[in-house]
Parts: sequence; C-alpha cells; structure tokens
Amino acid sequence: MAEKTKEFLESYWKENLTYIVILLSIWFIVSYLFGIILADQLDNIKVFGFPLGFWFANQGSEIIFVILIAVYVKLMNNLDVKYDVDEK
Amino acid sequence: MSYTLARYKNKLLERFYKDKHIKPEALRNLKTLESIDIKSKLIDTQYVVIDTELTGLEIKKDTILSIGAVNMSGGTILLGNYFYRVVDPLSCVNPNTVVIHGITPGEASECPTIDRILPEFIDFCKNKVIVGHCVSIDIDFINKEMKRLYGFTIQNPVIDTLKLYWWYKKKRLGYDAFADQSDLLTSSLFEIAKEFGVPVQEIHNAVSDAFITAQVFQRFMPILMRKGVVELSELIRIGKP
Amino acid sequence: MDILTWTWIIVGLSFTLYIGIAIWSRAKSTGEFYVAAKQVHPVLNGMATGADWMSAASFISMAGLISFLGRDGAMYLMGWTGGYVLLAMLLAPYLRKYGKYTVPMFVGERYYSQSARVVAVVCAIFVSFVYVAGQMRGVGVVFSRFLEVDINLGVLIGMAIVFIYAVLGGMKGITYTQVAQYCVLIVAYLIPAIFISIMLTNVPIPQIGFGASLSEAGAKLLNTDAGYLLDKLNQVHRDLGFPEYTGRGAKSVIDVFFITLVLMVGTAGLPHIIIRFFTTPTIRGARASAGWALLFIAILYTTAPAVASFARLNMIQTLHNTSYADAPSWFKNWEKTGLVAWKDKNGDGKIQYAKGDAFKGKVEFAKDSTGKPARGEFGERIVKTPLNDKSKNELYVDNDIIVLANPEIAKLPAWVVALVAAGGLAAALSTAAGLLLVISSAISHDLIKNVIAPRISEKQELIWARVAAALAIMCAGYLGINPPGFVAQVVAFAFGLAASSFFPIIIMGIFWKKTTKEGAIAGMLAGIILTAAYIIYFKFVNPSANVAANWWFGISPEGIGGIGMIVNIVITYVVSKMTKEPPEEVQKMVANLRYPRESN
Amino acid sequence: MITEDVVSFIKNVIPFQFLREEELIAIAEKTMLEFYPQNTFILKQDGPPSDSLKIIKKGSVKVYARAESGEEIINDYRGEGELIGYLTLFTEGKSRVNVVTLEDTLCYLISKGEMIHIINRHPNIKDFFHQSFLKKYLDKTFQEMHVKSLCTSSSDTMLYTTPVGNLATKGVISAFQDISIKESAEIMTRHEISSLVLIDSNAVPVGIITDRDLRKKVVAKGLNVDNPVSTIMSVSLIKSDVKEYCFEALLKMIRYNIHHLLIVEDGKLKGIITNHDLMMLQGTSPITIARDIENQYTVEAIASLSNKINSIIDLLIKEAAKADNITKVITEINDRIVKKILDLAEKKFGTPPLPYCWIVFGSEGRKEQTFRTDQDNAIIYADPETLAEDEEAKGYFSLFSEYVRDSLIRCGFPACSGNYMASNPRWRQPITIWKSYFSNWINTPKPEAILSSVILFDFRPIHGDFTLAESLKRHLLEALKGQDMFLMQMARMTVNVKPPLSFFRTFVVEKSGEHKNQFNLKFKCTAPFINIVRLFSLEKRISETSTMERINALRNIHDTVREYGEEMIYAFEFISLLRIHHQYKQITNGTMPNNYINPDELTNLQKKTLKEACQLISKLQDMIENRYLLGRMS
Repeated sequence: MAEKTKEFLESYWKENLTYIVILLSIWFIVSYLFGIILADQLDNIKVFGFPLGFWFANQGSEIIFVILIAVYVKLMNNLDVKYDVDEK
Repeated sequence: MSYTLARYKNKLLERFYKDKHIKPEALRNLKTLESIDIKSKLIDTQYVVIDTELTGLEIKKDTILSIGAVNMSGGTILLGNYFYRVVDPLSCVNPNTVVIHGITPGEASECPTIDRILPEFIDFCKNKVIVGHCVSIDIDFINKEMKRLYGFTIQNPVIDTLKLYWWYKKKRLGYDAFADQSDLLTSSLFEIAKEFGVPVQEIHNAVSDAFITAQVFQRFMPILMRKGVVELSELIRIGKP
Repeated sequence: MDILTWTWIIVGLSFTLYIGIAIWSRAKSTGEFYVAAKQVHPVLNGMATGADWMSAASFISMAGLISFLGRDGAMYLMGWTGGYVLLAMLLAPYLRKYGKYTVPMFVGERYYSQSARVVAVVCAIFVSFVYVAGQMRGVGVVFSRFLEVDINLGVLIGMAIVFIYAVLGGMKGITYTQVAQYCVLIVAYLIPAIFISIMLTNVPIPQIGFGASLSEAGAKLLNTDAGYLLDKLNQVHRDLGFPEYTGRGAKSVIDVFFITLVLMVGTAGLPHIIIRFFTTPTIRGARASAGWALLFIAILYTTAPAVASFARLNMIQTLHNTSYADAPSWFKNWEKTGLVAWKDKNGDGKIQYAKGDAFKGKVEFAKDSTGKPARGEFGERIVKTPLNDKSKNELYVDNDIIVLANPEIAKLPAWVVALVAAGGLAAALSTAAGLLLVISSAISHDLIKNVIAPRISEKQELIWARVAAALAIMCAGYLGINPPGFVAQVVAFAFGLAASSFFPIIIMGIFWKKTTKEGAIAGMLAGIILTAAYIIYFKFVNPSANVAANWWFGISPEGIGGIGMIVNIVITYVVSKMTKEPPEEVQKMVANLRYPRESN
Repeated sequence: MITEDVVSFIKNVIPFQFLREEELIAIAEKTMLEFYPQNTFILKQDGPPSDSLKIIKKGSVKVYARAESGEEIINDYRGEGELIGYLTLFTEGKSRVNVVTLEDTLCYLISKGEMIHIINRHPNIKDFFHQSFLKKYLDKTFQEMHVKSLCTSSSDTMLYTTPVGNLATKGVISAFQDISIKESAEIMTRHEISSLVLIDSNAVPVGIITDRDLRKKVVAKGLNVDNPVSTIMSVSLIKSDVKEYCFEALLKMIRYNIHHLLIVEDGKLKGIITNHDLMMLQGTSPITIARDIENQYTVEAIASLSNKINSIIDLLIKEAAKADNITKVITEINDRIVKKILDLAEKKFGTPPLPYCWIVFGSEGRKEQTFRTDQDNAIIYADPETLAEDEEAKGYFSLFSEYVRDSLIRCGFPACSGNYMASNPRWRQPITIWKSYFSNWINTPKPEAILSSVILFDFRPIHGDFTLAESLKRHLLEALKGQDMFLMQMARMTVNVKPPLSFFRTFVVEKSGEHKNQFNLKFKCTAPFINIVRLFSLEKRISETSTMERINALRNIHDTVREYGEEMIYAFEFISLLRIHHQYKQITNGTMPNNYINPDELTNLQKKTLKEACQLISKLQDMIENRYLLGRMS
C-alpha cells in the first residue's frame, strides 16, 4: 500500500483539468463559434444541401457533443487507472 | 326521589292487599322494588330482557301473542335460562300480523291463556330490572293484563335500550346541547344491532328478539361504564322508557 | 378508421403499457433475496433520462419554434444538448463522489449553512414549478386535439392523469415506465419524419434528408420544381417577405448567444436532471450515463430541424393562396382547437400568409348566442381579437401544431397521427411525473423535514409529500391554463433561473475550495434576483417595453440568465475573497471530491 | 334456537366434540354469553383465578405474562373456538397470565361448577384437561402450533417467565470475608458443603472458596490456616439478579461454563441456583450440551453432540419460548461449537503468527440461527509488519481455515454456497484490507458490493482478538457517514422483494411447480424485514447486529422505528416463530426443512397476523421508497 504523494494526486487533477479545458474548448467552438458567431460566414460554404453554419447549429454540434462525452469518459477511465484512483 | 316514593307507595299497596285475597306471585312482584338496590353496580344487577309479540298495536283491541325473556346477570347472558310462551289470544288473531310473527290462530289456540302465563312471567321477572327495546309498548300490554288480574301495574324498574341508544348517539355526536333530534336516529332494533356487530337473525319471535336486545344491552354495558354510568340509578335515569 | 378512433386505441394502448409496467415492476416475481438489486442497465437508464428530459416543449413545441425562427431556433437544439457536456465533465462525477443526492443537500453541506440550503431548496422548488407548468400546457394541447376539447379542459384532464400517475402511483417503477415512454415518443417522432423525408427527398434518414434535393414526387407534391429542399424553403421565404430560413433570423447574435448559454447552463443546473447522474453506483457510471442520455436525446434533437423544415415548406405550399373552402381538412380540424385561425382581410376568400402577426395579441374566438363557435361567411371560425392592420398576414398558426399536425399536413395514415398524440403525452407525462417527485420530495424532505419541522413523523412526511405533489399539480395546472408565454418560453424561464442560481455555486463549490458560504448565498441571491426581476419586468410589469431597444446589451429576458450567472460568479468570488475561509474539513471534503477512490 | 346456536358452535370446539348431542344441549343450557370490548383484561396476572371456562365465540385475545423486569412475554394468541382460563379453573391461586382482548370479543362461559360436573361425567374431557390425551391427540394431527405450545406451556415450570429468584435455594450458608481459613473450613465441615460464599459487611458477596482451594492453595502450599480467608478466595463471581429469568441464568452458565450461580437482590446475596435446578425446570438442558461440548477434544465427538441441537429446539418450542429466545440459545451453542473447533485448530497448527479474530456474519452474525444454517465466517488478522510475516500469515491461515471449514461441515454446518467463508482467501485478510473492502463497497455500491455488504455488515466476533473486529466496526460506522448514495442503493435492494400480499390482501403463492400454493416465508417476509432493519441501522450507524437488538436500539433515534417499533417487534417475532415452528414440524415429520408455507394451512388468527406483518413490511418499504425516491435512483 504505497502512500500516494500529494504531488502525484495533484498531477492527476491537473491532467483532468487539461482534458476538461481542451474538450470544453471544442464544445465552445462548434456551438458558439460555428453555430452562432461565425454562422453567417460559414453559411457561404455549402456541404450537400446544407449551409455549413446552419448545419453546425442544427446538427453538427449535437453530434459532436455526444462524441465529446464519449472521449472524456474514455480518457478519464484510463487516467483513473494510471493514477490508481479507479474504483475497484 | 320518585323511586323512594314508588317504594313507599308499594309498601302501602302491599299493606292494602295483605288483607285481601292476593295471589302469591303478585305479592312477590310488589316486593321487587324493595329487593333492588338502586345504588348497586350495573354489573352486579340482575336483568331480564323481554320482548312480546302482539296481534296489533292498539291497546284496546289487540293482545299479547307471545312473551320471550332472557336472563342476564350483569353483562353476562344466561343462555339456557330463558322464558318463552305462546299465548292463546282468546280472540281472533288479526290475519295481517300473522305474516310478521308466523303464529297462526290455530297454533296459538293450543296454548295456555294469558291468565296462566302472566303469573309465570312475573315470577320469572322477580327482583330483576326489565330491559326491552321500545319497551313501553310491551309494558303497556303487560300492564293491561296486570291490572285486569291483580289491579296494579308491574313493579320492576324498566330500561329501554332505544333510549340508551339515543343517549349514546347524542353523547357521541354531541348535539345534546341542541334540540332533541332523536327523530333523526333509527329506532329499529335490527339496525341498532347491526351497528353494534350483533348477529341478527331475521326471525320475528319474542325470544329471539329478546336475545338480540340482550346482546345489544350487553354491548352497552362497557360503553355506559366508560361514560361514567356505574350505578343502577343512573341507568334508570338514562334508560327510562 | 378515423383519426379519433386510432388516437383512442394508440393512446389507450400506450397508457395500458405504462400502467402494466408500473404494476409489473411493483410486483416482482419470486426474486431470490440474495441476488442484490439488479442495476438498471446504463442504456435503459439513458432512455429513461431521455424521457425525463424531453418534455412537452421538446416534443411538441421545439420543431414549431425552429420552423418559425429558422436558424435562430437552433439555439434550443444546442442549448438543450450542450448542457450534458457540462454535466458529464463538471458536475456528475464530483457530486456522485460526494455521496448525497439532492442539490440542496450538497449546497447545505458544502456551504456549511442551513440558510444556503434553504435558498437552494426554494430555488429548486421554484424552478421545478415553472418547468412543470410548461408540461401541463403541453398535456393540455395534446388532449385538446385528442378529445377535441378546449385546451383548458385538456389541461384539467392532464392534471387529473398526472395526479393519478404521480401522486397516487408514486415513484414505483418510474424508470421502466420512462423507458417505455422514451420508446413511444421516439417512435412517434421518427415515423412521421421518416415518412415525410422519403416522400419529399427519397432519403429515409430525415437528418440527411432535409439537406438533400427534392425528389420528383416531392416536388410535385409541393407544387414546385426540383432542387435542394433548403434552397426551396429560402426561396419561398424570400417570396413572402421573410428572412432566409437558413440565414440569420430576427434575433441579434448576442441574444442568441446568451439564450443558448442560459439553456446549456440551465440544463446542467436543473435539479431533476442533476439527480439522475449522480445516483449511479460508480463514478465511471456517472460520467458515462450523461453520454448515453445525450445520445438518446440527440436522436430526437437532430430530427427536429428536419421536421421543422419539412413542415414549414409543406405548410406554406398547401395553405398560401388557397381558398378556405379548398383548405386541407387538417386546417379545419385544428381550427376547432383554436391553434390555427384565419381572417380574410382582403376579402378574396383565400388564405394569405405573410410576415407579421395576423392578430393583435392572444387569439380568441367568438361564440354565437347558443354558445357554439361563431362561423364566418366561408365557414371559418370568427376571431374576436382585433386585427393587426400592419400585416397582410391572414393566418394564425400556433407553434405547437407543427409536430402535432405534421402527419396530417403530409397526409400520412391516420394511425401515424394517433401515434404522435401518444408520443406527445408520453413526453409530457414522463417529465411532469419526474418533476413532481422532485417538488414533493424537496418540500416534504428538504424543506419540512429538515428545516421547518424536523420532528414530524415519517407518516406525516409521506402525507406532506403527497400534499405537496397535489398542490404542485394545481399550481402547474393554473399556470398551464394561464401561461406566461407559450410552452417553450415558459420552460426557458426555468432555465434562466436554474442557470443563474445553482450552476455557478455548484461549479465554484467543486472547483474552488475557498468559496465561502457568504459568497455562495450572496451570489445565488444576486443571480436569481437580477434574472427574476428582469424577466418579471419585461414579461409582467411592462410587457409593452419588451422590445430589443429597451434590453440591456440587446439581451432578451430569455437570455438574461447568462448575465445572472456571470453576476453570480463574480459576486461569489468577490464576497468569498472578503470573508473568512471555509472550515478545514469543508476544504478537505472538496479536495476529496476530485478522486474517485480515496488514497489511504 | 338460542341453545341450538350454542350447540352447533361448541360441538366443533376441542374437547367438546367428543360429546353427544344431548350432552351438548345440557351444557348449552348452562352456558352464558359474555361480551368483552377491545382491550379488556379477561384475566389479570396475579389477579383472581378464572371462575369459568371461556370459549371464544368471536374475536381474539392475547395471552401474556409480564415479567418483573417489565418485559412482556407473549404466550399465545387465541381466536375463535379456542379456550381461555381452564388452567386456573382447577388450580387454586392467582392467574399467572394476562388475557387481553385484541378486538371486541364474545365468549361462551361455562361456570366452574358446571365444568367440574362435566369433567366428572366425561373421562375424555378429563383427559384433555389433564393433558395426556391432548398430547396424544395433537401429536397425530399436529395442526395448530399455538395449541401445541399452549398444551405444554401449562406446566408450572416456565423457563421464560420464571425469575431465578423463585427457584433459587434461599438461605445459603455464607461467612464474612474477614474470618480465617481455619474458620471457613470449620463452617464448611459443619454444614457439609463443598463451597462457601464470602460476603462483606453489607452482605454483598465478594468471593467464594471451595474444597479445591483449600487443597491446592492451603494444604499443598503449607499456608498458615490463620491467614484471612480473603487471601485465597476466588473473587470473580458470576451473579444473577433475582429478577432475571431462568433462561438468562442458563445462558450465563453456558457462557461461563459454571454450574452454580449466585443470586443477588440489590447486590446482596439472596441464594444460589444450580444447573440442576434449571434442568429440573425443563427436563434436558442446553447447558448439558454446552458443557459436553466443552469437554470434547475431537471433531467427531463435537459432531455427534451437535446433533442434539434439534432436541433443544424441540424442548424450547414445547416450553413456548419466544423465537428470539430460541435463536439466542441456538446461537450460544453454535458459538461454542465454533470456538471449540477453533481451539482444536489452534492446537493442531500451533499459535497463530499474528493476532486474529474469527468473525461470523449472516444469520449467525445476527444471532438468528435456527436449524442448521450455512457457514458464514471470515478471519481478520493484524497487519503484518514485514513481507515475510505476510507470507507466513497467509500460509498459516490458509491451512487453518480449511481445517475449520471441514470440521464445521462434519458438525453439520454446510459450506456456504456463495463461498463466504474464511477458507476463501478473499475473506481472510489483514485489518487494513478489510477496511478498504468496506470503504470501497460504500463508495462504489455496485450490485456485488451491495450483496457483500448485506452479508458482511452483520458481522460479529466470536473468537480471538476482539479489538480487531471492534476496529473494523468503528471503521464501518465512520465510513458510512454521509454516504447517502450507498444507503440509497441499499434501499433499492431492500424494497426489491415485496411481501407476498396481493392488491386485494390475499396471499400471493407460487402458481405451479414443487411449491404450488405456497410461498417462501424467508425470502418474502423474513429477509425483507431484516433488510429494512439493517438499512435503518446503517442510516443511524448503530453497531448492533441482531434484528431485535437493532429495533430496540433504534427506538429512540430513528423516526420510523419510534413510530412503528412496537409493531415491528411483534411482527418479527411472529414471522420468526412461524418459520421455526414450520421447520420444526417438517423435521419431526422427517422431511428436509424449507421455508415454504401454505397459507391455507394456517389458522385464521395466524393468517390475520401474518397479513398484518406483511402490511407492516409494505408500509415500511413504501416509506423507504418515498424517502429515497427510488423511482429516480437508477
């Protein structure tokens, strides 16, 4: 039962925060940036019958949200094991 | 006070009859009041629960068809010790009432007359408190015969279970303070019996009705005591017909 | 068979199914005792959460909103899904680790204060109340169509059903019932969408279909030529004087931004949603269940814009410039329920659709002397509401009927129409039941048992729970009959309040150890007061001033919760800095939340 | 017609069914009808004896005695057609029990005089009341468990209602402690006794000397006989208060393996009671078995003794003991068997390398064992300091626990099907590992974790270093703090199995298969009840493990138990007793005991009581669901 050092645990928390920051950035970009702020500009690009800004707002962001959570779950489960704080 | 007066009156009657030709059972009945202590406890008192079947309700025209009575010692019903006599009415049985009690004129006429039965009955009742449901009617008819035979009315204290029921209802429902609303309440023995969980057999028969009345009275016993009615004198006050 | 019969059958069947499931999950078969309670499978839990989450607003109103708002409508789509990302990453695992399961409990303990707890309880109850009101309205809308009665009567019937469902039935087997309700509602939503998508574009997946080009049959049906469906829609919009459907709508960017923010953060702050994610046995499970739930929600939410586009195009093409006599039967059906109305302004006997409102204010119908609806010269119902002379528009269409009437508009078989009614009821009932349970437990347990009268017996607590649920239904019913906005907007208020109260202080409580109770209470109060005041001012006190010009920074009352949240965070931070640090054990507790398993 | 009613009723009442019609009519004519409202005492303990035999016509009564400690000991519940008051009818003296009506009750009364008359005329009925016939009759039909217990409980010797004070030999020879050894020996010789109790000036017993002490400590060591006797007396005295029941005295004797018990009143010596006295009270005695176990040195011998446990249950059932008492006695004896086997194991494998504690859980942990139950046990040992120590401990306890498991199997304790035994390496661990097990189950309440918690959290140490178990218990109670999520998962499990009552208040039975028309009393009633009480205990973090003790401990601190504690105690007592009697009946019939009950075979009163118990379980489950909002907790 090796005692986990404080630094060791802090770095777990830091890595966790890094993941969150990265994933939430993507979250922000696809919804607020692509779906709202830059929507007009993106609308000029057409993919299939969809103007791109319209697509991000209506479909793209929702799909990406699901993927984001899946990635986060995967990353965190691995991280828990790496730092041996996973639930047994 | 009226009780003491009644006792005093009976003493006078007794003295009056002593010299006359009075039947022994009548004399015993006269002594009934004296032998009952109205200060005694309800549960130490002997009761006789009575019921009669009549040819009709008109006191002048109609007459007693049968008498039933059940003995009670305090709250205990003495099952084997009961009284049941069918009377030869001496008169034509009213065909309408046959339906109710099922005594056909033929059946009744094979029975002894009231002149023979009444002495047995008052002996059965001696020294006991009479209990009945709507008992004033029964008592009226009995007294009619009493007066005819002995010249005085039956001496036992009488309790009416219907009065007890009304008293209980008013206590429960709390409208004692208002006008007398007893007309709102049922007076049917069977309905009251059902309310108190007494099994009811729908046979109109003097003794079976007396038995039902006895069971209703039995149910009242604990209720009365819970409400502070412990002495016979109080019971007489509440249950006066 | 006609629509009404079908509706009776399908709604009846679905109700039988729910009740059957409730009874089945109550009377378990001879379960071996030492087989401990089986957990609900995460996938099923995801479905149940989806049903709990997707309210009458999502099912009935959202496609309608998008249909009328165009691209602006996407804020509801993003808003009501994006919150799950926040939930999965910022809230669920930590609250799960914390080990308590109501928000007021966490707030009370994290901020070592009974008052903080009380504020949280009151917020939770208030938010849920507002939210449940929207559900009652939704139930009323469906019933009014289903039984062909007035909406208000529909609300009353809905109240009765929810009462039986939630108050008498309690929470028994609600999860499995919600799974069934999810299945009913998603099928009810997808089938018409798939049908229409195939009809118009030959693509069986509506999510792709509305970006595809019209098929030959589709073009003929809509009486137009081939091309991308969205292009057609834009063109029709231009012709009628509307902004392009896929382009920027009437709202400013900042307003859309803030409304989206409020909806996202509000989702993550809604008590009945939070509770679902930290009641899993494991922290892994808490993270993952948000993902499953979002997946099932997204299935509906990505279909909604497709439905909106199909319906929009279809409606305009079939109604515009059509004489009332030739109007499709669905129009007359829905006219009975008061969700559509027409007034022949130019006297040509034809329906004209254009920009602007046809009437000034809430549409009300006139009645004749016998109390029956009064009819005009073409047989249309007469509207009492004054006309809006500024617009050529003759048509009033309630948002809610886009989904409800869509199958009829697209001439789908009668059973599909009936299925939609069942789906709408499923959505509204599942959400209403879930919310009522939160309200009743918040009142009976968090408020009365833990704060007001800790001495009450368990029996009394149970009675209180039932009474609270019953009262909640009545209040919700009242709000359903006299709604402060249409369905989706009512719900939007709940989000504003949740966003400006719970979310910030929970996040701060988890991620910043030094948040103090004074900070949290001040922040929560500031956030909610600001938000509520803004909304109440513009919606109730001075509704005529409710125009963009009078708004702060151009942010509408729907979006003000975003500002409320920011104010909450700032005030919490500043006050926390000024006040004494939280006790050692609270800081230690917060530190512990970060690790799924304690280090020895 | 009044008489006919009586006849048709009493002709179905034991023992009147042996009479001919005309005899019944004769009795009926002497019968009275009495009405007792609810909560009326028909007979009062220490009150006047019954003056009539009472036959319940309608209603039901509870027969119980109140011990001096104030505890209520229920003897019986009686319903329609059952008799009250015939015991004291013929014996002089006071009524020994209270008989109180549970509802409005009607009784037929047959006066004492009439009864004497009947008995003299009818030998059948005489036999019945003199029990011999009743016993024979019931051994055949064996229908009514409470009639059965009633017929045997009538003996004057009630292990569970008699305070030891009544039985103790009074006027024990005692001496002041300041006398010399010589004087004490003289007293003992004079009174021909082998031991002498020594008291202080307040008559409080302080010690005892025996012949053996005189031999070993005085003569053998050549001690001066003028020394005060207090220098050689044994000072650890096991005492019982006069108010304690014989049953408790018996337990003490078993526990301390002694044959005499001093009886004190207010601390002062009052008398002495021997196991002989107790055995007289009840024929054969559990203490004999306990002592016999103590004297065995091979597993075989213990195994042969352990077969006697059934006969003890037999005895206790005949004594009309409460279920709680039956299980306590059995647990005490089983504990001794386990301890003895552990002693043997320690002798066989040598001193353990580390201090350890043998814990039991499940029904054994809750002290609720009845007939042979599975082994549920584990080992906690002290944390090893070094790796070598760790290895050594692992090796030792592996052999040790396998030996114990096999020995217990030979003694009739089947292996646990879930392998919850110390022989499973998972369940023999150092204390630290145990603590982490518990913490993890609580933090991560997955189904397996809940299952383990349900079984293991009822643990109780029975041998070895108890401080290890206490430390684990403290850790458990600490770890539960604020873990509502765990409790909620527990609650889910708790409400999962519903009592077997349908919506219409009829019993839900198996529709087909081997147990058609029966239901499993253990799974459907006992286990849900135990789970409810465990949940409450974990909520309030109390350390008791037995269900009854838990209810009592919770009565002042848990709202629900405050409200329903009384009902819970009766309900649990009832379902436990029903189960014991059911299994007892099966064993005496030579079948394997199971938990399947056919409700149709119960008497009306039993059915009614069982329904009420089930409704109580439902009510408690509803409250738990409400509190934990279970619908939402998936």
